[in-house]
Amino acid sequence: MNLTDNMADNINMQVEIAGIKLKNPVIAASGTFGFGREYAEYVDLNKIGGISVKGLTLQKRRGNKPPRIAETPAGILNSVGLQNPGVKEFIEKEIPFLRKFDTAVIANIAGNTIEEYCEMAEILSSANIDAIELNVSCPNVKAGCVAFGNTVSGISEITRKVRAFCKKPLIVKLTPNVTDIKEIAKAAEDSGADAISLINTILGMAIDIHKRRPVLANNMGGLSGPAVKPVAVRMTYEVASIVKIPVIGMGGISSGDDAIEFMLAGACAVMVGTANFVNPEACVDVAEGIKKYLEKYNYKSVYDIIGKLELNE
Amino acid sequence: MNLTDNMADNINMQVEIAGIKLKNPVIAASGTFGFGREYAEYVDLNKIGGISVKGLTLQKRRGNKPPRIAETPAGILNSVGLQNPGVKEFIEKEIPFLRKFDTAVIANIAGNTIEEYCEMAEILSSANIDAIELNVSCPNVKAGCVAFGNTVSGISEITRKVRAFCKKPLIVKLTPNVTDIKEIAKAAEDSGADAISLINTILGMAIDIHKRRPVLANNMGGLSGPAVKPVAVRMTYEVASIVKIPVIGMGGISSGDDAIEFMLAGACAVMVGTANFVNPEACVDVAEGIKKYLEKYNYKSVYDIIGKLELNE
Amino acid sequence: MTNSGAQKGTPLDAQPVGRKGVYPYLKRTPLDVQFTGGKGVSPYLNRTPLDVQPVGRKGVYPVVRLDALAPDIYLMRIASGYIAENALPGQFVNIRSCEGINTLLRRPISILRVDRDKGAFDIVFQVRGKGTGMLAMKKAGDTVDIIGPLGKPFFINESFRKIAVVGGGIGIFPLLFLLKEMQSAEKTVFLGFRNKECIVLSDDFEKACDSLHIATDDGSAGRKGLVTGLLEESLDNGQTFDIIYACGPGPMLKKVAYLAKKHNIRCQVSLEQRMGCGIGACLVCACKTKQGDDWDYSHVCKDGPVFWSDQIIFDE
Amino acid sequence: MTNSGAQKGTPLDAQPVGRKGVYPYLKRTPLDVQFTGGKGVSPYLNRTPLDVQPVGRKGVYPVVRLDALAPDIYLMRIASGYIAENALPGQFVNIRSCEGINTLLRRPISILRVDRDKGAFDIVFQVRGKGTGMLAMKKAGDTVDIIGPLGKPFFINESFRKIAVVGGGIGIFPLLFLLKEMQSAEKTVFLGFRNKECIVLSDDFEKACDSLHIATDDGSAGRKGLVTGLLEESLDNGQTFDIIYACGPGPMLKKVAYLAKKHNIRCQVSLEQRMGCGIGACLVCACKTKQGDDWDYSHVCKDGPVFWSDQIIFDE
Ligand SMILES: Cc1cc2nc3c(=O)[nH]c(=O)nc-3n(C[C@H](O)[C@H](O)[C@H](O)COP(=O)(O)OP(=O)(O)OC[C@H]3O[C@@H](n4cnc5c(N)ncnc54)[C@H](O)[C@@H]3O)c2cc1C
Ligand SMILES: Cc1cc2nc3c(=O)[nH]c(=O)nc-3n(C[C@H](O)[C@H](O)[C@H](O)COP(=O)(O)OP(=O)(O)OC[C@H]3O[C@@H](n4cnc5c(N)ncnc54)[C@H](O)[C@@H]3O)c2cc1C
Ligand SMILES: Cc1cc2nc3c(=O)[nH]c(=O)nc-3n(C[C@H](O)[C@H](O)[C@H](O)COP(=O)(O)O)c2cc1C
Ligand SMILES: Cc1cc2nc3c(=O)[nH]c(=O)nc-3n(C[C@H](O)[C@H](O)[C@H](O)COP(=O)(O)O)c2cc1C
Ligand code: FES
Ligand code: FES
Repeated sequence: MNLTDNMADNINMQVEIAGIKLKNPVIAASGTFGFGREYAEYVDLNKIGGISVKGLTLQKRRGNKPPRIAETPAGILNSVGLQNPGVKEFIEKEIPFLRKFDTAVIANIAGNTIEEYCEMAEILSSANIDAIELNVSCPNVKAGCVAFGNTVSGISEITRKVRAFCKKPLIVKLTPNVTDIKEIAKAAEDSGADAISLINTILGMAIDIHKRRPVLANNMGGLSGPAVKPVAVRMTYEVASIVKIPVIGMGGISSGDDAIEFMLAGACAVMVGTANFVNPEACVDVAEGIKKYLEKYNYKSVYDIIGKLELNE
Repeated sequence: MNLTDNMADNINMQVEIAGIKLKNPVIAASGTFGFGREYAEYVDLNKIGGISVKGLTLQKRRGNKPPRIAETPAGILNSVGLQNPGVKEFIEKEIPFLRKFDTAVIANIAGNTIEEYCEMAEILSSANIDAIELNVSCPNVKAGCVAFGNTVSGISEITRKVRAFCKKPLIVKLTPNVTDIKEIAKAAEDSGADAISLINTILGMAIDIHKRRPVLANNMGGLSGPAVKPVAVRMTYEVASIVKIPVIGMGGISSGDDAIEFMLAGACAVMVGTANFVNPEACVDVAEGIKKYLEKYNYKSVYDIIGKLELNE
Repeated sequence: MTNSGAQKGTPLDAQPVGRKGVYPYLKRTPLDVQFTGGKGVSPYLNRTPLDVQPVGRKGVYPVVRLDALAPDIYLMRIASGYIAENALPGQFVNIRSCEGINTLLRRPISILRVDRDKGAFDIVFQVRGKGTGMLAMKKAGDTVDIIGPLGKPFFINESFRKIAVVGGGIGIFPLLFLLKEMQSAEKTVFLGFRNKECIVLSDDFEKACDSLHIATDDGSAGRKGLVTGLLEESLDNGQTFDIIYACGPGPMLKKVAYLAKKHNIRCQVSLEQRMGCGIGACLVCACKTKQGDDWDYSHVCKDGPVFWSDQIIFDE
Repeated sequence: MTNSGAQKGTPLDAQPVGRKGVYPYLKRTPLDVQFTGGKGVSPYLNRTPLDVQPVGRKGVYPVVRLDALAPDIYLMRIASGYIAENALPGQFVNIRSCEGINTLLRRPISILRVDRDKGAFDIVFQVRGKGTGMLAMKKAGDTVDIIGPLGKPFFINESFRKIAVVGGGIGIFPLLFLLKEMQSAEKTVFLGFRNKECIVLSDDFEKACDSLHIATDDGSAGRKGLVTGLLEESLDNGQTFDIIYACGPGPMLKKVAYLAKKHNIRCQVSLEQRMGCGIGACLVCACKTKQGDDWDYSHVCKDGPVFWSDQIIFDE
């Protein structure tokens, strides 16, 4: 072992979010990493800070018609529409598998009504998971969760009510499709969120000019990938500078350097989504990239950079 | 002249927006084409449908500190901050030059107060221009125009008041940084806008991880370029399907095919911004690309495709 | 109910769920094989692929050659001992067409054939858009970042004596590999193309089968009309097959499935759908399948691309 | 007030606003020249550049060669009769580092020198990020999409008998062209580098001047310390110059400007700033300049990159 290795080993990559200890600040983003299982042969799940599983609903959902994906400049649009086996099957079939690995498990949930959210939170409170992530912002489902994330009153109500049923750390995931992300984040914090994650996808559309129809069967979908990074960094900064609870940043992260932008902006942890499709090892690469950066600048812990952005002027 | 040329010549590229006849539906976007002058040696300005000049203010403005630009994945962030010589110098020095060319001239204006907007609209009403474009959405100026474009009441008030002073066709340019673009567009229409243009830039941030500071001296800036296209197409579709006045679409257009997406979504014309920096002939290339598409599918006029998107399902 | 292999209860077919199934072919699990010969050592070029150590089924491999077969149709030979040894007919590879962000997602392309001795495999692709366009600009010695082999292969059984293979357009490519691997059966092949210019690899197909029938839309080669017309005629003339394998456009597959059902022949079809991850995680590559009396979305990348035709609901 | 050329009222210098100024050098307007020799015909490679017909000052030209001069520093020779004939010292070209969207904006790079006989010019660039990284991967025969020559050149006057040239780091490159074009003057050159390994083109500079003085930060070559130290010493020792030309990092330029003012020598500096259009339209490349008693933002791409040092406000 040479000197560099030694130094790297001295770097503390651990972060704590709402009481959950992550071995490193990189979490696989919901909907892009299945239930971990699918990626297990490409990447050592033990090396990932956590996994936010595919968005769960109370009952099994089939999701939207295909095509469900379109490529756009430096991004993708998706309209999966929350296809998932339902929260109970998740608990029975997926948690036991996930628990074989030393990584935090976050259950991402979405409902058609606040009652559904509450019921899921209650069910999951006695499951072997580390935290619940409230998806109040999925743009791919017609009725339902969109409405909750768009207004201060919506986010307050859903956070407060779910909080009452939720015995696990509660992460509220925000939609970027709002005029003022700060007031939404503040409302979530004030209503009992233990942490905030952002951004979910930005509503977009791609048109097949030869068929003269939208590419996605669902017409619109959510934009993610490198294209959204500047918007995500901005919102992460805005939110982190106004709330006291931890912020998990995401949107277009595919390297350690990308992640550092979010952490300087105030994110305690990051999630990696679309990049997994391109590079199945993306989460580990991002974690290693963060470590390299810390090493280069002689930092001892990720906390040395979180929120350390200095504004110009 | 061969058969193809003949066919192309039969295609009617003209569009009419709020009474202004454009020889083709491609307009150079405000802030990216200076006052036309700078591009005159790269591209024949007579071949462009129109030019929306650099955003004007009542008094000369110096703009923001540099750096004012950052490159992001498939996009750029800018924070020029409306550097311009003021509306009077524009009228004296720039209009005479622009009028040497057979292209529509649109004066893009921004103010700190509604009164300033009104005063500029009044001054420009007797100038030799074809239309006024209200920039109610510039994210690069601290006080001022941001507020007007973000709320229904803001957009209604400014549109109504400026309308009273404006003898030229009035185009209201919308910001994408809102929860519901449809209600904003409707408010602009109801308050007297003759046309709507969208999208202005999306607020974003890029961080220099080595300096641990934002790249832009202004910290935040407006995102434009290919990255924003799916968001722009979606908003263009949403707005065009709810208002009766003409819609001018923009955001990430760099080819005829890109423009066709916006036109199918309902835009009567398009604006080309960031692409000019990469390819000074972008506006003409986009116009030619539109023509090629019409030719390929045997359309006789651009109106044959405007709003002709069929939704799935 | 119907005549699918699954219904007939072949244990090898009914059982594989996800990637843990045991396939008779090559006597090992197709997708979970240990990474062995692959370790990047390609006997073909006698050097290790550049850049990246292959992990799982991901590797960076050198392009051996790129040939234009027809306008916009290219054959690429790629050196990968790992894929050559492990690929099964019907499987695909998921290729990154470039580094950087000019295209983001990987492109799924079928494996045309493998050369196990030389540690290489071939793909044929049509330039459709940016991704395939960039692939077509690769040169020998360049590398490609590949995940594969992926997906469920065609069901092959030594008991099949007479098989029919039906391909349309760019759907013909996985079928050549299938023909090559089914040494003992009597193989009748029906291929459909738009016109004469679009016909590629007909010599290879000729050699790999017992009788080859070609149809073109405009009659510029072979029979004028649809390839399913050829199949239908042959079936109506009393031809029988133990199984029909098909790959091509949706309407063609639907018709083949219908004919197979009508003539009570088991049939497998290989589907296409836009993909995100290619490995079953993102759930974008949905296709409608029967689940008992109900239906559900299966996923082309991991439940397919090869399905029993009577499991597919072709209405989308 | 100060000693700027503008103040002294040289008509040639005061007058050029935008690109319509008449420069004595080469006896023609530097930026508005008719597109002549350029028409894409490059005698150097004896073929026309590919792809695009040059319009205005935009053209697609072949790379003749790419050489590594030092770690991360590359010299690229590009065939363009147009640029070779029309470029003036201090001007830059705005290069697209790739097609597609891996990088979007063009990168401004100074013209190192021109070879008018062969219809080619050279640039030297340091790999800093994605754009320069991709340029460094070009090969002879590849093409580059270029707008240029752009910007205001150095002010050259036959009456200058003794000149000083001060360069730091990657700022030295436009200075070589300047030295080559100023045949008659006595030329003293001061160059600063980080260390010995970073020194490039010192032979070329040696040949192009009368005396060359080098400083390195760590003393691994030449004098240890800043290049402005060398200049200061020389001035303090009573050396006089008709003009000082400088290009390099901001603090260096500020110091040179200060020394020039102190010793009452006219001085030109070449600035850098992030650019959008490169042609004066987008107004992003701002730099603070004096305007009478007030200040305003000028623009590096069209008002510069070369400015009279006493016009610049160095506080940003
Ligand atoms: C299992 C499978 C095997 C395939 N085998 C072959 C083959 O052997 N030879 C061949 O030429 N083509 C094959 N295809 C189709 C091939 O994947 C597409 O033609 C290719 O992805 C188009 O990419 P592009 O960038 O050129 O087109 P674009 O239209 O620019 O692609 C945009 C996006 O849509 C996706 N896409 C577009 N068309 C298709 C399609 N038909 N199927 C799936 N995704 C699509 C792309 O992957 C990309 O994500 C196969 C597809 C699948 C699903
Ligand atoms: C007039 C002028 C002449 C120049 N001449 C040379 C030269 O001869 N040799 C040389 O090596 N470099 C020169 N530079 C600097 C060169 O433009 C940058 O190093 C280069 O743009 C970096 O691009 P990148 O993609 O590698 O870096 P990135 O950091 O990835 O670039 C990101 C963005 O920032 C811009 N940028 C980054 N650094 C600079 C900079 N220093 N100046 C301007 N824009 C920057 C890029 O153009 C791009 O838009 C010159 C700059 C200017 C303005
Ligand atoms: C295919 C796909 C499916 C997704 N499904 C979910 C989901 O079920 N729940 C959720 O909260 N977010 C979902 N997301 C959003 C991501 O978790 C993430 O917020 C977004 O993609 C931005 O990150 P990225 O740019 O790294 O992908 C999904 C994203 C993609 C691309
Ligand atoms: C450098 C720059 C300056 C701009 N200045 C203005 C402006 O003054 N007024 C305005 O309404 N929009 C301004 N815009 C926004 C553009 O007009 C356009 O709305 C936006 O860039 C999206 O289009 P694009 O993606 O084609 O660039 C500016 C954009 C850029 C990149
Ligand atoms: S492509 Fe991701 S599940 Fe099939
Ligand atoms: S770069 Fe656009 S004005 Fe200078």
